[in-house]
Amino acid sequence: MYSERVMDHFMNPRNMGEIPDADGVGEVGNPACGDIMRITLRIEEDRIVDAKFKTFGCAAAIASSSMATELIRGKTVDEALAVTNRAVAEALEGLPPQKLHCSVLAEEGIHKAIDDYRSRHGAREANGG
Amino acid sequence: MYSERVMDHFMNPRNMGEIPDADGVGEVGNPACGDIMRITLRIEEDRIVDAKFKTFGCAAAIASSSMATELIRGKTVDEALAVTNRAVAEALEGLPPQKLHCSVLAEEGIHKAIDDYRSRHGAREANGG
Amino acid sequence: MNAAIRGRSRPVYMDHAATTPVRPEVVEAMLPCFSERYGNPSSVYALAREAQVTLEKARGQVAEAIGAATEEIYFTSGGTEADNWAIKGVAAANRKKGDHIITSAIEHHAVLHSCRTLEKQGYRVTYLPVDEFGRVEPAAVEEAITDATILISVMAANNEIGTIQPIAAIGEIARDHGIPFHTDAVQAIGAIPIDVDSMGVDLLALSGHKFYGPKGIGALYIRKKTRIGTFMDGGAQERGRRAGTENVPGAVGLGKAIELAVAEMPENVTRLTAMRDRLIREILETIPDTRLNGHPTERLANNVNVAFRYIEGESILLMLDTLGVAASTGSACTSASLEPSHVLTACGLPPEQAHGSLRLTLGSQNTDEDVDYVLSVLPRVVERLRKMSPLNPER
Amino acid sequence: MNAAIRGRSRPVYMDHAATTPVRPEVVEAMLPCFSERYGNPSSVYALAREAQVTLEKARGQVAEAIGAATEEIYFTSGGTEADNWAIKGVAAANRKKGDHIITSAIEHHAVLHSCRTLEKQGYRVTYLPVDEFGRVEPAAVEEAITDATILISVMAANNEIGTIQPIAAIGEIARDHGIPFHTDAVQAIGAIPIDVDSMGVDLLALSGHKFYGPKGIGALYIRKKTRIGTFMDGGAQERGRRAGTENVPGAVGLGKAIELAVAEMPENVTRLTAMRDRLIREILETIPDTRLNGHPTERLANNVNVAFRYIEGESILLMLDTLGVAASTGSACTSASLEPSHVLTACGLPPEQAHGSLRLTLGSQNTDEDVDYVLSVLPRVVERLRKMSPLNPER
Ligand SMILES: Cc1ncc(COP(=O)(O)O)c(C=O)c1O
Ligand SMILES: Cc1ncc(COP(=O)(O)O)c(C=O)c1O
Repeated sequence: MYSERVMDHFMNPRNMGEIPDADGVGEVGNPACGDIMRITLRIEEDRIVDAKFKTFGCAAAIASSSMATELIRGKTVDEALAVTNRAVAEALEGLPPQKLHCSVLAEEGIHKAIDDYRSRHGAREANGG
Repeated sequence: MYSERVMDHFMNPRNMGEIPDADGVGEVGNPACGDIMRITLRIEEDRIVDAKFKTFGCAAAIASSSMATELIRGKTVDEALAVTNRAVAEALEGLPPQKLHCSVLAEEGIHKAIDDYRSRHGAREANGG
Repeated sequence: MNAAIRGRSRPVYMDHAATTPVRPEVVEAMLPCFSERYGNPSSVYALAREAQVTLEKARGQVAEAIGAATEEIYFTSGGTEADNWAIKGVAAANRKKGDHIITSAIEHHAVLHSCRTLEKQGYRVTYLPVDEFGRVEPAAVEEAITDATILISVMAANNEIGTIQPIAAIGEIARDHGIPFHTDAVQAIGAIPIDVDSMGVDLLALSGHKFYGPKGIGALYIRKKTRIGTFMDGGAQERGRRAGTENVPGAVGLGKAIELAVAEMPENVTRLTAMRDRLIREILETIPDTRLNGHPTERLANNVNVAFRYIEGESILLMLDTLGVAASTGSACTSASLEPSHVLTACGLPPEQAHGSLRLTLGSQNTDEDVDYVLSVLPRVVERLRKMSPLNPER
Repeated sequence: MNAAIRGRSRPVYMDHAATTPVRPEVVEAMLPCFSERYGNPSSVYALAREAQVTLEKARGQVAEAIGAATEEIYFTSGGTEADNWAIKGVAAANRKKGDHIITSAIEHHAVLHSCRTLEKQGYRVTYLPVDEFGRVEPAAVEEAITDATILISVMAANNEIGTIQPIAAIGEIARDHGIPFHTDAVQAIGAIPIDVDSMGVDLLALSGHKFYGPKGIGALYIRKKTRIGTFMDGGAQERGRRAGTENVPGAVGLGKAIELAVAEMPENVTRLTAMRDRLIREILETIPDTRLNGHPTERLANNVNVAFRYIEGESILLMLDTLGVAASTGSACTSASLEPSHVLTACGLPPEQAHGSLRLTLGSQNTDEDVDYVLSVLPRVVERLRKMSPLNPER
């Protein structure tokens, strides 16, 4: 059912946890669907220096969160926004069709966290300007 | 499917054949249904001294004809008329439900042959009288 | 964590409600039917008559196990076909009498989806609610009956939560109203005593692979004089009611398996109940924020179903799997689906708890050591997943 | 007469169109699936994934044998279910488009009775006639098409008389008109080359026990994008299209059997054709008032079907049986019925000749000695029964 890579990221998740006082926070998903992801980002000079996740969901959801945070660490915010759900699924060596939505959720979580950062950051800039 | 008695009368039919110049002949059945019986009787002083059959049909039809002719041989015509399809089926140690009509056919064949004998006999009596 | 598995020689299979291994005695009984006694029972020669006798013997074994007459048993390809046939067949044959069916919200999909198909054809279906333990209230069945009701279908025992239904009480109501009563007894055979007469059942579905018989064979009991149409059209097999060359090896396996299952039921139930109760007790004691799904006492002897808050079922299963434990979350059939279990939802669980449930179903090969092992690894699995969960209040 | 049988060590089975013994290689392939690799493929743990892989391998073997893609194969409980599903499923899914179905008068009852059920629901069915050899005329198919036609169903080869139909020609017509085309290939697998693409087939039914595989398993091929409803409602097995716990051992047996059947087809056909032709030639030469039923050349390599005037089929069978020969008169399914074969009647035989037909279907274990033996006993059986017959002009 799952690739070895998915199983690896599920059993040994990278970046699991929550960044205190994060610069960007994104929570997506819905308990009714059985998936909730919470992405927290530390961003310095528009670069993602740390990314963590907490996920309620299936193995694919956990592995997608793990892989997505791996993929965006060290990237600029714009580069991170270019990481698609497809890139996440591919980096995981594929996901079963009925589990592709997990990679979509991971993409959404990152976008939401970056949006959060930008709205706060934009706000700060406006304040300082 | 069939009792041993049916198989015995099928494999070793009694009274198979046709009586030449029979006193009574009865043919019943229908090729569409897959059964035709022809019963021929030799009757002397209202007693069946010989009975033969020819049958196109399944094993149950052949066995029923064989048994029916056995049962009526030596009987008076009235006694023979009292031989029911049930008696034939019982003497055969039973027939499968979908084959009971074969014993009915045997009863009908005998009745028809006796009817034939009576109509001719009545006619002869009338002639002679 | 993976070290825990190394010392063990075999995995722990605790998903007997999904399927069971075929017993060796059953395989042995089936074997000669494949290559030696392979006749088609509907033919007329010796080889066929032999097959016919074999088939009828198996039919008698099934009948005996549920208190039916031999000629009331019809072989099917499994529980699903038996349910489809019972529901669609009774509906079609009674269309002129009425168009209303009563069932419960927690039936297996074989029943529920058959009902949905009938709804598309214009039938009306009442899906009775259940209480928090998953029980159907007999009085609710009676209230739902209308002049147009042509079938009542309530399962004998639920496959997910193991709740046993008050079948005899429902059967009495059905009989009083002259309405045919079907019960899906797929999970009940060999687990609780079944007697079609004392339970007032007119139709009953069962499936071989749930009691150590083969997959791909089941049966529908149809009480004499019950009006029911055909489902599988074709040849005149099964007294003209279920077409298709008879699966003789399957039927033989089913017959043997059900005979053994019923004979061994008392000792099995005692043994499994003890293991079940220990599992439930110790899980609830050692793992916080956990509840038992289903009925505390009116439940199948082999069924444990618990909801762990904050975590999701499939990830529990997969982690258990890496530790050698085979289990399930809800019914196996829906494991590919994203929706929370309709059974747990009907019992009132919020979706995230329904998603976080684990079913362990015990079987003949499970030992106290298996129970020990599950009890030793499960708390760690739950803890680990809870650490990852954004829903967990203890961050 | 019974002396003839004494010298023989084994009976002669010549009813392979009714059913075949399971090949030892097939039994061997199935065995581990019963008690060791017994997982439910729809579950998520290792044992289940293993079952899933096993199942998909079998699906691939079936697909390969008929030139289909793996995901176009759906396992069923046999040929009957595959036919029921194809016909009722396509009819239900296309009800809004039309209500007319075209089939032939000589289909198996699995097709014909499914059509009768649809007629009761308001569908209209054209039953195309056949010529004296049992062939459907492709032009007649085209003529029967109306704007309301939603399905054409013509069998690949007939089970009673062995006549092979011009499937590719009918497939082309169906494709030209954009109408789904189903073929019952239950008798054709392993007997004639089958390729769903070159034959223009959209749905195809097959059954394991006709080619040395197990009973109780079959498959329906469904071309991608074919509109078809479900037949068996329930769980999400078979990609949501056919519910019921998968019969893994059965599927494995089917896969292995079809692979072997197709691989060995060329040599089998050569061997069987020689035996068939000798049987036909010598029966017609040595027994007067006899005719061949079915097509002289467009016929299955294993099929002999002859009508003996003046005598009835069941009594031929029973007498042959006492001599150790297992044969059939028409299809096994109807052997309990009193009606003459609908196939022979459709070919124009008068009822008494239809009642007097014998089918011998050869198989892998038959030898030239078996043929010799049948040729030695059959004339005596016929003669004996003719002596008993009131229809026989030679009194
Ligand atoms: C309660 C219940 N009904 C019906 C079924 C369907 O049985 P099968 O999968 O053998 O067709 C199952 C099992 O899957 C079941 O647990
Ligand atoms: C042509 C044909 N179609 C369908 C069937 C039905 O197959 P099964 O009996 O395996 O369901 C048969 C055999 O019985 C057949 O010969």
